[in-house]
Amino acid sequence: MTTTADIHEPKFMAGDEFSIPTFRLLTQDGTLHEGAEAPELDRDKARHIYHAMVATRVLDERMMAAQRQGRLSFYMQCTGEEAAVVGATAALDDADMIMAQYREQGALVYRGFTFDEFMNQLFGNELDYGKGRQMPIHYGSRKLHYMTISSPLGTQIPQATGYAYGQKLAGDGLCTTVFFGEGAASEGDFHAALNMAAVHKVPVIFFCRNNGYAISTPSIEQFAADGVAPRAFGYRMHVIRVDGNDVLAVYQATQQARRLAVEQNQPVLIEAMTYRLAAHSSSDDPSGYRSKKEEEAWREKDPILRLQRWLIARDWWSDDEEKALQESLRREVLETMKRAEKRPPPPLDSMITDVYADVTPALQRQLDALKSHIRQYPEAYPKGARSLDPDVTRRDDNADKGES
Amino acid sequence: MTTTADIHEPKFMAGDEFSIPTFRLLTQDGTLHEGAEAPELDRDKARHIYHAMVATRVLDERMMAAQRQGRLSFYMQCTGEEAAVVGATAALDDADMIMAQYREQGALVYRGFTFDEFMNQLFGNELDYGKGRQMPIHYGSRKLHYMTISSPLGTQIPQATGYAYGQKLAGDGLCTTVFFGEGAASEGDFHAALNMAAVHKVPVIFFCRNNGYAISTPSIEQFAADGVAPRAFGYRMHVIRVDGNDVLAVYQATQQARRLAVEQNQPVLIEAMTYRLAAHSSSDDPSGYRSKKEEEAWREKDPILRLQRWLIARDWWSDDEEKALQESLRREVLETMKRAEKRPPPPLDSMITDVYADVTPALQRQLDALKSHIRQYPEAYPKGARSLDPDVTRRDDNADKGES
Amino acid sequence: MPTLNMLQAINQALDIAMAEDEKVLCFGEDVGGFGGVFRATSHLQERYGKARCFNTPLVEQGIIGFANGLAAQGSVPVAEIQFADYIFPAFDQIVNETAKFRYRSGDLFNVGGLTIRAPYGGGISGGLYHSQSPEAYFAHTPGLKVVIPRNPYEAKGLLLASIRDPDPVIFFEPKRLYRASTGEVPEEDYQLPIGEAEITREGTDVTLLGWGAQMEVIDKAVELAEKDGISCEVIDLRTLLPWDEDTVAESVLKTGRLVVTHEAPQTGGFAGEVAAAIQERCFLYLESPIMRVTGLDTPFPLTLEKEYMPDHLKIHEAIRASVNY
Amino acid sequence: MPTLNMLQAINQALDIAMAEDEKVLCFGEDVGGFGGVFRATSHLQERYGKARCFNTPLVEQGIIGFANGLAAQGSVPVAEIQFADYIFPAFDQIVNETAKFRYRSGDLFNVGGLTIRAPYGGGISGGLYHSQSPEAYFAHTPGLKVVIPRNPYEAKGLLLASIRDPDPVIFFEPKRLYRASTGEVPEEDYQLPIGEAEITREGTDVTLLGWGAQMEVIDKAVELAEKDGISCEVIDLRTLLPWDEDTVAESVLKTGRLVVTHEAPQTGGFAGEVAAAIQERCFLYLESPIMRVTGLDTPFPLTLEKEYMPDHLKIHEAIRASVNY
Ligand SMILES: Cc1ncc(C[n+]2csc(CCOP(=O)(O)OP(=O)(O)O)c2C)c(N)n1
Ligand SMILES: Cc1ncc(C[n+]2csc(CCOP(=O)(O)OP(=O)(O)O)c2C)c(N)n1
Ligand SMILES: [Mg+2]
Ligand SMILES: [Mg+2]
Repeated sequence: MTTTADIHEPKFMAGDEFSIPTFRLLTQDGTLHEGAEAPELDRDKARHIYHAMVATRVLDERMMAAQRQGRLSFYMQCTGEEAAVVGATAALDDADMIMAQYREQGALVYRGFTFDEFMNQLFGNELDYGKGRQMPIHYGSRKLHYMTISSPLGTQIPQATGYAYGQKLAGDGLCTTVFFGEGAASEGDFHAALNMAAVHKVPVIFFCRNNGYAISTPSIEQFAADGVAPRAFGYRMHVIRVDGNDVLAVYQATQQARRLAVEQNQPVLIEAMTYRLAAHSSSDDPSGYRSKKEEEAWREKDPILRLQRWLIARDWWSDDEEKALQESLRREVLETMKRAEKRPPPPLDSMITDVYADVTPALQRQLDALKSHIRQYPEAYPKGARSLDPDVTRRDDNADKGES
Repeated sequence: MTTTADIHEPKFMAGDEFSIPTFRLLTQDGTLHEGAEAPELDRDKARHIYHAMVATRVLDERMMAAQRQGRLSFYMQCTGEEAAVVGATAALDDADMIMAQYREQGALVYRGFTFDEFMNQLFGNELDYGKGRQMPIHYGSRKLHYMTISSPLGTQIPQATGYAYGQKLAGDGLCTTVFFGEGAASEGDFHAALNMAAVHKVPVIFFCRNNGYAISTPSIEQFAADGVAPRAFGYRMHVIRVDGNDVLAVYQATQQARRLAVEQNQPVLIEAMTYRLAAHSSSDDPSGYRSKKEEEAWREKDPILRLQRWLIARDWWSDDEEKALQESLRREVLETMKRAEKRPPPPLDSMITDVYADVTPALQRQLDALKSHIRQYPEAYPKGARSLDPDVTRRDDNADKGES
Repeated sequence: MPTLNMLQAINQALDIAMAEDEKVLCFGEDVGGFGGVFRATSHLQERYGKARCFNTPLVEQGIIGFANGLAAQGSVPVAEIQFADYIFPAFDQIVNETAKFRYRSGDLFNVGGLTIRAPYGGGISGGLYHSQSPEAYFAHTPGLKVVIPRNPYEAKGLLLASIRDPDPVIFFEPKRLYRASTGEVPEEDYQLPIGEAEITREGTDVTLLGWGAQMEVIDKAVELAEKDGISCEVIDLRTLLPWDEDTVAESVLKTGRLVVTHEAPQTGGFAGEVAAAIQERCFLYLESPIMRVTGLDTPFPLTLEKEYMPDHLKIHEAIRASVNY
Repeated sequence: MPTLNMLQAINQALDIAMAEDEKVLCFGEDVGGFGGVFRATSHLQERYGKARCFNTPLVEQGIIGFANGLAAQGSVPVAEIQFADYIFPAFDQIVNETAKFRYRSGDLFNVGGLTIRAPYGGGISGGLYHSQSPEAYFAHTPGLKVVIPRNPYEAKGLLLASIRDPDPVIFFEPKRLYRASTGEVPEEDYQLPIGEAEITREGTDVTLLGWGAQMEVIDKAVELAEKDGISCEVIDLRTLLPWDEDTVAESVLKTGRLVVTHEAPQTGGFAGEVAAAIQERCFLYLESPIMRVTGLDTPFPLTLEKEYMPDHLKIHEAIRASVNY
């Protein structure tokens, strides 16, 4: 029921009556905008953020190169969007749940997911927590409170509402942050999630990375509105739009959003305006649908450089440190990649575990039949045949699965 | 991409910055609000509207009584919402497509669906255009451009967007109006429909009957926002909120919405504020979830009485006419009901027709087997056994099926 | 022992589960104060508060998405879909998410706490959209469990087991039996096994297999058949996924004949799975083809519902055909 | 005759259909200027304009809802779902709406003009969500037609027939063959029949039945079996709903043996339907149980995909088992 004023002439509104400004703190020079104040952020934390952004960038560049060399089947970069994801993650409690779409590796890096852990997933080897079942980039970590990625778009959004509702009942003062693209926000699940969060007063932060594209589809073909932010009004939800390439602004906005969520059970929508600088994925070539010029313009808004300049101006970072960091990261990527590539695939039994909590008799029969088949044709199934060999020491499935 | 202003301090908005007023013309006395002007509406049309509203009310009352007597399996009233639906329909071109939810019998009455046609559907007899396949109230009429009702909520909303897109390509100057409840607007299909309509500039009117309840669920448990109207801003769509019990306001708002749709390919959202005065359906008893007092307050806002007073004040209607109309309508309902009840059920063959354009061999086999089974046990299947009797003259299935 | 109808038995199971474990939540459309359109959740909001039993907005994909998240968090959601006909907007959340949550994460995360309740089936003059039996869609989805009770006693014991099962369960309730089926139901907490079929009647000539409301129909058909001198063994499958092949196969090895019945359309229905698996396992013992008595391959009708339904007469005919093959 | 791959054949079919009838529209995610992530709709926007070939927002339930409305209006929509794994958000619009539109309205309205195209199937290292074969879900839904081509020639002829068919068709494209399968395809307009299976190889000892990419796998298995001296009859089902029972039954009456294969999980898969129907029709002629060679009853894996797939070796073993039963 509504309690609004009356009018006696028909008057249509279309939302042009108001507009949602963009919150920015840092200029591309690394200086603060006039009138802007930096958020409270100590040297260590600022360097942690910077380190995570750079490590993410290096990982992305190297792994895309590895994919081009045929070492990896598939990869997705988040180049250009590091500030949005890392900045948001830095503003959260480390025990807050994160539900990501697939372009949020920066959050994992920030929380301490090791390159080894990344690599094991990317190569789907026996140490992959996901047991080699999902495509590369479908990371997950229980100990880092990072929900395993699932490819269907939008599904994680109402799940985040539910997860956060559980957190609220548990009363542990934690919240959930869910990341999604401006494309995924068109799914029906988005509507369900935001409406339910507002009705049930759920401590959840909906973080939309508006990076301008959903594969080849530009955002003007995704929605007619001024971005995703105005949708919050339809749910009476708090909303803020932020410069997604400005890590300080993202950090501060998310910090305050978290306060609204955890202290007042107010869900919040954050729209981070940014740009997907790389291709959608290793299977994509953006030259078919956008101009180099457009890309160049955004390359000049590089979020990492922006933060670096700010740090250097404060003497919190130096060129030497930069060089050393870049080198060590590159070395680490190569070493961990080599290790992961060499690791054996998950054992045959992993084909039928985790479908249910306990293996069903029917599945056991199917596995047994498969095993005798593979025994007959071991060369045809080199990965499977490995685990038939009684000499292969199988890892304890339950050890160190990112549990704690 | 957005072109909004910058801010350098985080500021959250929640839509309380603006509010959507309610458009009203008629007071409950039947006089115009101060400053209000009646829409252009001649005597005949005004009486047509009034007649349709009264006929709808009478039909609802009688059929609910028939249901209570056990003559009918199920019924749904639209009592209290006649102005919203009839007013909107009167503002449309008669060839505009209407896609309804299930509480829009007023639109059919206005367009000339006869009581016989209503009754044949309600009793699922051999003259029912829907061949006795759907529950009562699932009307449809091709000749009246009224899409057959389907029970799943929300599905008709994106269908309306698609239908209207086809109308736009056909260039025939027509549009589609889709009716739905404030409950159904929570479905994912709503989000899909409005967004697609705005992006593709589709001549469609989204008409939300906000009647306060979805079965037992009050609208405050349906959404936290001030109604459904503010969602339009999220799609950059024109929107108007109107007093749904004020037929003149609904008429004028819809007329102007239609102009936006047809002349400018601008989809429009109309939210009509009204109240479901009766139970949700014949299976429901509202005393379990709302107060008599609340109902009473709304009963005083009766939309029919309001229009009647306006008409009488203009000398376009009289008490005598009212009496005569009521009597003739009641008589007609009773007569047509009796006729429909006596009509035989649809023939057995109708069980397998219309699954596909042509009956498949497998379905023919299933029907043949069923027929021989029924021949063995005719008493167990009285309805089916009827059509096995070669003496039963079967109606030509294609004659007069509301086609033209 | 008190006599309850199926709704009362279900309500009791929910009550017990909520009383025992505060992580158990019940929600869905009209589930809160009103207690659900069938009143299966009556009084639960009164007893356990609005935070644990509540109305949701009208959006099935949201209900199950929300429930998936809750379950992943460690809560034990019991989500109601008002009619099984309206479970389809949640199909993606169920089939792509619920079913694959544990597997895809290598068991880092799971939604095993989730139970989805939905009234299903025909015989109530519901037409196309209040009559469907969609169990076969879910039974083709590894990672789900699909459970269907045949009477109040089974409903209570199977629902309690479903709520506590470590895997997500879709619990379809034969709504035609909600008030029509009554029986003795112990007041205390008890569970019936998931994944196990039950032989409800022993016999030697032919095996009859069904689930849910069809069990009552089978019983009527068996009465007729026994008058013909045919000895019938009757099995309630109870869990469709993972289903108890062994019990069915053993019975068919004994009787040599099998009739399977369900209300859903025949093509692609779950009887097909049963027939395929059993003909493979019992090939040399089968004395006649496995027969299916099902709904027609059409949407669910209204006026001619009686004609559509796989009733006791049709099953009786199938038994005869099977025995006289 | 020019040699095309399957994508080119599909693109040609769409081109012909759009050129011939201005009511034909193609849309979906990335379908417009970019021509689709697999490029099946390349150049169509250039040729027929943005109004007839366009990107939609990223919302499958909206794409099919919109398409249903368009089809009801009299247009001929060809909607693309980017991967069959993402068809589930549209499940309600397909199963409750598309499939029942004509029936529920007594043929006042229909969406017969609708065709839904979706790449499906495994073998491309796609893991859980770029590999699924969901055909059985739709084959349990009366009112739909389900069509699957095995090569470029079939793809063009069946797609043109699907677009022009008076009923809604779900057209699943085996994406593993998109570029891998090439063959001669006539440039002109032609149609292949919907609802008819095709015997692609005659034989006497055992019948092999499949569809889509499995046909290639069957052929490899048959080569092995023929070396063993087993004469195989091979049938491409082509249309799963309504399926051509007669052709399959006639073949099995001749060979006495049947092996059915699909990639989808076994339980509830369409092979079950085929086995159930054929054992009933051919009971006295069957010399061994009907066998199924399918995916495992698990979600689709990645690293161990090869182990999961119903490949030629597994089919070959099934043929042997069937013949040596
Ligand atoms: C339900 C569903 N539909 C389609 C896809 C295929 N798909 C993968 S990514 C993508 C675009 C997503 O765009 P956006 O949400 O903006 O995220 P971004 O890639 O820009 O980070 C599409 C269509 C999918 N994964 N899931
Ligand atoms: C998809 C779906 N979910 C649930 C239902 C059951 N149902 C029928 S009417 C109704 C409430 C609808 O409320 P609203 O949209 O506000 O319309 P009103 O009845 O108030 O006119 C519900 C939940 C349904 N028909 N379809
Ligand atoms: Mg994007
Ligand atoms: Mg309502």
